Amino acid sequence: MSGHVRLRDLTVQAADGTPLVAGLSLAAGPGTPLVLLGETGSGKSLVLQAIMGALPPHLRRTGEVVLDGQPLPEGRARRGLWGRRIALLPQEPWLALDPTMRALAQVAEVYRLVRGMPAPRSRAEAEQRLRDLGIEEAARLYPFQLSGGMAQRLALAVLRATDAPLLLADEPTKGLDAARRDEAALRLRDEAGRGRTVIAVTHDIGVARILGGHLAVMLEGRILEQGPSERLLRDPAQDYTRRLIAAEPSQWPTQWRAPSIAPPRPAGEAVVEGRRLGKRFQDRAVLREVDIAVGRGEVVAVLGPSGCGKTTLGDLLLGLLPPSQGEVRRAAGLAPWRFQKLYQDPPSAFAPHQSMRDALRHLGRRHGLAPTLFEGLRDRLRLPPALLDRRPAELSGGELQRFALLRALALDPVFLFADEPTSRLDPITQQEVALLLRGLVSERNLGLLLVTHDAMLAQRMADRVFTIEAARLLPAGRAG
Amino acid sequence: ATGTGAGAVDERVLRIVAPIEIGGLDPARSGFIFTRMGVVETLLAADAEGRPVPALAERWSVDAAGLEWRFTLRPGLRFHDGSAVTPGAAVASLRRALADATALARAPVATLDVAGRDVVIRLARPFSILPAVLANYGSGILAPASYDAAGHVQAVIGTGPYRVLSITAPMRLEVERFDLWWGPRPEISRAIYLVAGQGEARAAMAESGQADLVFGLHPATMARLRRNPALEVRAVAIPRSRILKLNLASPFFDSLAERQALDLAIDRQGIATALLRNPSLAATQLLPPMTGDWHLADLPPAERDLPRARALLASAGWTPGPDGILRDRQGRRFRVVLTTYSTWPELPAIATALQAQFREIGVDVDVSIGNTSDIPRLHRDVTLELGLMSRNYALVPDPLGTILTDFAPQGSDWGAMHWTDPQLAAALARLEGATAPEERRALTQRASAILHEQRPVIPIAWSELAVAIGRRVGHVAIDPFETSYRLQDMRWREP
Amino acid sequence: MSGLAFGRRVAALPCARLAGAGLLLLLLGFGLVGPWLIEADPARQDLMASLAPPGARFLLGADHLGRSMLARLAHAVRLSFLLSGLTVAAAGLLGTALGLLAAWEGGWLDRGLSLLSDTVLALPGLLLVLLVIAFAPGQILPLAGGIALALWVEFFRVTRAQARSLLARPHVEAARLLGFGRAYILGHLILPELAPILFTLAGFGIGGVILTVATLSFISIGLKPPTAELGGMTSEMLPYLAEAPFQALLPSLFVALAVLACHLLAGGRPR
Amino acid sequence: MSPSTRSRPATAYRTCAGGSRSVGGNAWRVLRPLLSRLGQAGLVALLVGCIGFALMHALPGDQAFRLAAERYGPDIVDARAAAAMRAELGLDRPLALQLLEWLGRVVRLDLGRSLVTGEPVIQELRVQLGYTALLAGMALPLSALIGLPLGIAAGLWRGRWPDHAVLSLAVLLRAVPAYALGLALMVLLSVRLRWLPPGGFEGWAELVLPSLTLALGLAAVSSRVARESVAAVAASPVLAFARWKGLSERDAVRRHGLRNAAIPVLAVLGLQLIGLVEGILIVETLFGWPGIGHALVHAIFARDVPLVQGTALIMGLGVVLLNAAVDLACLLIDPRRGRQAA
Ligand SMILES: Nc1ncnc2c1ncn2[C@@H]1O[C@H](COP(=O)(O)OP(=O)(O)OP(=O)(O)O)[C@@H](O)[C@H]1O
Ligand SMILES: Nc1ncnc2c1ncn2[C@@H]1O[C@H](COP(=O)(O)OP(=O)(O)OP(=O)(O)O)[C@@H](O)[C@H]1O
Ligand SMILES: [Mg+2]
Ligand SMILES: [Mg+2]
Repeated sequence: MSGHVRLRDLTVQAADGTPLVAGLSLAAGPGTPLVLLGETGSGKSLVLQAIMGALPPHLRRTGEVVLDGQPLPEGRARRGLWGRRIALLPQEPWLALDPTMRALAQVAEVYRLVRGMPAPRSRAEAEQRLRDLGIEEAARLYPFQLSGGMAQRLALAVLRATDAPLLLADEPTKGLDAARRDEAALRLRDEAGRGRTVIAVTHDIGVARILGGHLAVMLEGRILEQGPSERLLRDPAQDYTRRLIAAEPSQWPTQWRAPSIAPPRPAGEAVVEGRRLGKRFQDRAVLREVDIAVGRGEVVAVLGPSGCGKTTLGDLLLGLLPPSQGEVRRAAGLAPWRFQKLYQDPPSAFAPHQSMRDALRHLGRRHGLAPTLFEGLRDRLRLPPALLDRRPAELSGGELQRFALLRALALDPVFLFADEPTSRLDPITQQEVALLLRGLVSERNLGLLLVTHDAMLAQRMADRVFTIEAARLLPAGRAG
Repeated sequence: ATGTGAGAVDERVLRIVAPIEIGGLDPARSGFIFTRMGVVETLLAADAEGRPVPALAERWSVDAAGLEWRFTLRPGLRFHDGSAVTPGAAVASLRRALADATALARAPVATLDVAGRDVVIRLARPFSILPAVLANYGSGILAPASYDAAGHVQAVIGTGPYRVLSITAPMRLEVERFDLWWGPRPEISRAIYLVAGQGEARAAMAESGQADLVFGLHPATMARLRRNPALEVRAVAIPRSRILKLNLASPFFDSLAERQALDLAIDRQGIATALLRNPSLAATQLLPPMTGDWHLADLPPAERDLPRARALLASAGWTPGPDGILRDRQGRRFRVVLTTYSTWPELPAIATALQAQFREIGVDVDVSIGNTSDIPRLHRDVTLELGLMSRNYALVPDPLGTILTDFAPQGSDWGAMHWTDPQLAAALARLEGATAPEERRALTQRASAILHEQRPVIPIAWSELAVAIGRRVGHVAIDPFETSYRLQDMRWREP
Repeated sequence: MSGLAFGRRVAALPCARLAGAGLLLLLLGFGLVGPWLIEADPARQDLMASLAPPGARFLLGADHLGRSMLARLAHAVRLSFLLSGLTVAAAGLLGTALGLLAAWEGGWLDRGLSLLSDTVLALPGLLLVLLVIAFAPGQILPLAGGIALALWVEFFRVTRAQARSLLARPHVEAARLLGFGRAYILGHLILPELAPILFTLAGFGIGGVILTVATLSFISIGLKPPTAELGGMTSEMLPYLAEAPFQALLPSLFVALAVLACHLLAGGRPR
Repeated sequence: MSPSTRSRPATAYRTCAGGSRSVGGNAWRVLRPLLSRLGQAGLVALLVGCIGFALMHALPGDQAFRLAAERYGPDIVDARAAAAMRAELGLDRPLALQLLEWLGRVVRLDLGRSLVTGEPVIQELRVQLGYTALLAGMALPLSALIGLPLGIAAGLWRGRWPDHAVLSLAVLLRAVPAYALGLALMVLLSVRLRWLPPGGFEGWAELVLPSLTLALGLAAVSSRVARESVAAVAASPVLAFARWKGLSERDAVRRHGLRNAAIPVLAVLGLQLIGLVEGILIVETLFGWPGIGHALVHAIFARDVPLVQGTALIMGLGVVLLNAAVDLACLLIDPRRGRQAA
């Protein structure tokens, strides 16, 4: 029951035979977390799902998964292990949490029904788990009332409630601000310290660093290299790994442009401007007296903890939400579709039944765009043509995010509201996308409103940085 | 023999199932249920042959001119609420009947009076069937307490052997024995009248033993029920006929030849056998044998004769067109609408059969199935062409009551349309006043013969009342005039 | 009804859909070609052969009036499919269109249409059917119209509720931002999502309409004789269930096959 | 991950850490739609009453004749009886006047008297609606008891034999008209087995057959709806996560599957309950049950306008309140609803 796991020659193929994961061999044991790092779409999530035995039905798996010296049983028999010997934190927790059940109950039931504790004790334990992760106030909330980060932590709490010796975690820190991220990573390391086997997927080198243990770098369905984390991060053998580490925002060349102590107004002409904007939801003011303007050819970043109103601000500027007070002005003479948005949750921004090819074809037809335009952008975003015939559910989070960007850029926007555009991307892609965005800002004289958790990213990319605090928009410098 | 010892309460409840719903409390409306169940009585009743017999009135007399009728009430009569039955109360009920659409309202009543224990009815002209009219449920006698201030019937307080325990209109009526009734004490102490509109459901109720008496069995289920050892099935001939009403003013039916042709085209045997399951119901004339003098004894059975029918039509100027449908000299197609209704479930089926049979002589019939009231309405609007209907000739237990209205000279909703026959009118007028049996018999036969020869309506089939009787109950007598179920005469059988 | 977001079915075996399509084609073929192939006149009676069992003369037996069940069924299948197809199509188109309109426009239009649908729901459906039928008693178009008048509400309510939650989804918002118009959004984004549930409703509807006609014939509001129609035949033959169960159950069997076919067809959706 | 569940509304995770809703807000969340529903109910009821009036008068055929036929029976009805009806009931008065009169009375909670029986409409409705409510009240739970477990089983074992069996059963039940089904039950349970009385309404035993007939018809549909939604939920990430937690299949379905699956089922069942009226008519006629469905048909045929209007009015109220009840139930099951409505 110690949770030694070994993968031998694991292969996952799509229905058409395309290998998605190819001949993967890995091992992990108690005490040392195994971290999977790698390009988006390289098959990390699939590896975790394969270990769990929870691949989508139309994918084919070959190879062996051995747990504690015994090959894992196939199909239904694996059910018995779930929650007892293996537990998985899914990549999209807000889809996995039961929308009709309060947070506490979702954790407590693990104690009660899986571990057989009496009800009061289960509740007490569950409360403790929530407290561990700093979301005790969410106990009575439903998942839809949680912000992305809170949902992430709640799912993590469920994972920790199981006493499975093997924990699989898919991007456990996505959507968390720096302090929370470090804390969550530490908790996960503690679990390993308690003798559990932890396998975690992450895009965040910082998290990999905190987790320590063993590191495997993946590219295009294969393991590129693996070894002790510390060594590999310090002294990578492969060029790709080196680039990956170098692409961390903190490692980016200091500046493309010097971030000023943000002046309230852009230097040039404002493409979108909000004056004394206020927004209330029911009885709660989310934003108050916000003055913001985004000029052509500049990047304005908005920082702030989860749930403070960043997305709301962007939506107000785009006219997707009506302001409660104040007004929004746009530069005159521009088609409405030249104001675009990149969604925080890319899977939700695509019609679930449409293949990417159809989505793009329809867009091209609507605006009379040449196919070559799309091809150019696709190359630039490194999206292979094979992905075109997939539907949103069959693409990795990062791939979808890049398709969203492609779609927005094709319309030659003058204003782009990018809501956490890089949180699902591996550092290299993240950097590429950031560079691309930055490049477009100057090349097409685009105004970019960037919303992010990552202060470092904001510092590196933006001309002016703001934070939202107590419903007001403050220049980042002064916010401290 | 009673089922239980003296003093013990008999728990057995007799259940009667029938298709007809309880429309309300007013005797003019749903009175037939209350008289059948022995709740409401009339001054006179009818015996199995339809002859008047004493009921609330123990005797009656008429003056020589046939104008003043006296009815003497039995002594010591009580209403169900315990109050005494007075001639005044009886007259009050009759007055209400007179004001409503009842059979009595059609009698030439001049005045209604009380004289001692007698109810005195004066007529405007002699009307020999007054006793029969008084036996009709519409002339039932209710206690004054039955009516509320506005004159609505609020409770059915009658005089019969049974009184109402509960009514859930339109589906159920429960009665219990009334101990102050004037007749011998009935054995059945409680009974329930239950409505089941669907024939198969009624059959199931008989088969399951839930019902002791089931009225109105569908012909198709009778054979099955007959094989059931737990049931006795009786089919009683009743004075009811399925007939075709014709608009004699329309160019299609104005000549006798046309009517005879239609008559000859009908396969009555087939209809009676296939749909009614009793070949003897094929009608040779309007009124069935059980109506006594109204039935013409030695008529040959009606045979289908298509060649003759075609010949008759040809003689009336109808020649087949290219589509096989007849046309007259103006080129008008022989296409008529046959209106019928589904209150009697066999009517639409018979209409469909007629449609096919008339098609064979080149008559195109469009069947329209509507509401019962469509035939009188279309009659009034003069737009009716053909009507298939089921006519009860003994609502008043003497067919004359119905014949008088149906074949009155100006025509009638349920009888002739645009047809008058002076001879028939004369015969009927004399019948109204006649009292001597020999004279009545001759006139009756004469009237029937005229109706048969002239065919103002075409008879299709007679009717029978099919009843399933359960094992538990004996001494069941089925009244062909359906005035009463005679609950008071029934007995429980020893198990 | 955002929960109905779950309502889209998982893929069923494609062979089930094939079977459904095949069955439907067979039935349609019987209805379309049958009347040509079978020479017997469905209205021709032989009272002496009433309820004749299946045999050489009547392949599927005869009904109570001695008419060929085979000939009647062939005509009935055609008519019933026409009737229910027409009705469901009319009700489905109207209900879906109004549902989309209400969901898109919101506000007063939505409230008005919802009020209307509630009103129609509350009105005894029979009243509507009777009213429309009154224009031409016993004919097929008014009957279809009358039933459709009561049936569209179902489509309306489901469409409206579903479309409302779909329209609130970010991918629709994204499509608007991308400059797509109402026609595109409704046609390409909303309708495909709605299609499975609409097809399921229609599947039930096809059978439901036939049953409604049967019910109407039960209370004598149906197509005029001698029209052969499955619903009417079902109730017409009911009294003979014990005597001639085969003939009495045949029309129901055809309704069952039709409903089954629709279900198999609508039940599975390719991934 | 099924495509259906991947994208939830953007608002799905938009609450600030401290954004919990107060208890008072919860009560309001439930109350407000209820109150507005109540207002709507009144409006719909009135509207339905008026439309009922208009429709009844738009129908062809002579009202007096129809009434007379119903009141006096087929053997008596004739032009004289019709003329008497016309005079007695004042059917010749202008329609607008008749409608206004009705409206005036409705305000005083008086629905008038039936033109056929002369009884107050309210009283007739009380009896008949009561019996129908009894029938429906028995049939619905019964149908849930039959249809939902079957549907759930079919959804969980989709594509395998329970699924096929339930589909066949549902199709069979949906293909047979209610009256044939009722007769079959009658023959089987009353005539052959003698377990139950086939008709009447003396006690609970009589309620079983008609409500079972209704329930089977309803169960056919509800089992399908339940099957679809259970199948969808069974394939959703929510249930997958519940399994990954280690919950047994039973617990996973019980705690996470059913509630999520119940939402569409409820919505459809609410609709179905309204459509029940048609089935009720047949069943009442077949089993001799003195309910409103049967009475309504008679009233329509007889052109008994006050009774039809009264019934329509009460049914209008019923429909809206029922919708509200379904909404409320959804609200209780589905916490997202309250927020969307607000
Ligand atoms: N259901 C599916 N059907 C077909 N292809 C799929 C399916 N799911 C994933 N893929 C493909 O498999 C590849 C690996 O996907 P996976 O989700 O494992 O990537 P990942 O490494 O987790 O990426 P990310 O970091 O962006 O989440 C991707 O190219 C993706 O498009
Ligand atoms: N449609 C809505 N109805 C009610 N409240 C809302 C709605 N949308 C947003 N809110 C509230 O507004 C606040 C700000 O939400 P917003 O989505 O703008 O946060 P955010 O800063 O983008 O957070 P995150 O980093 O988690 O994306 C949240 O606390 C949420 O409760
Ligand atoms: Mg992934
Ligand atoms: Mg946000």
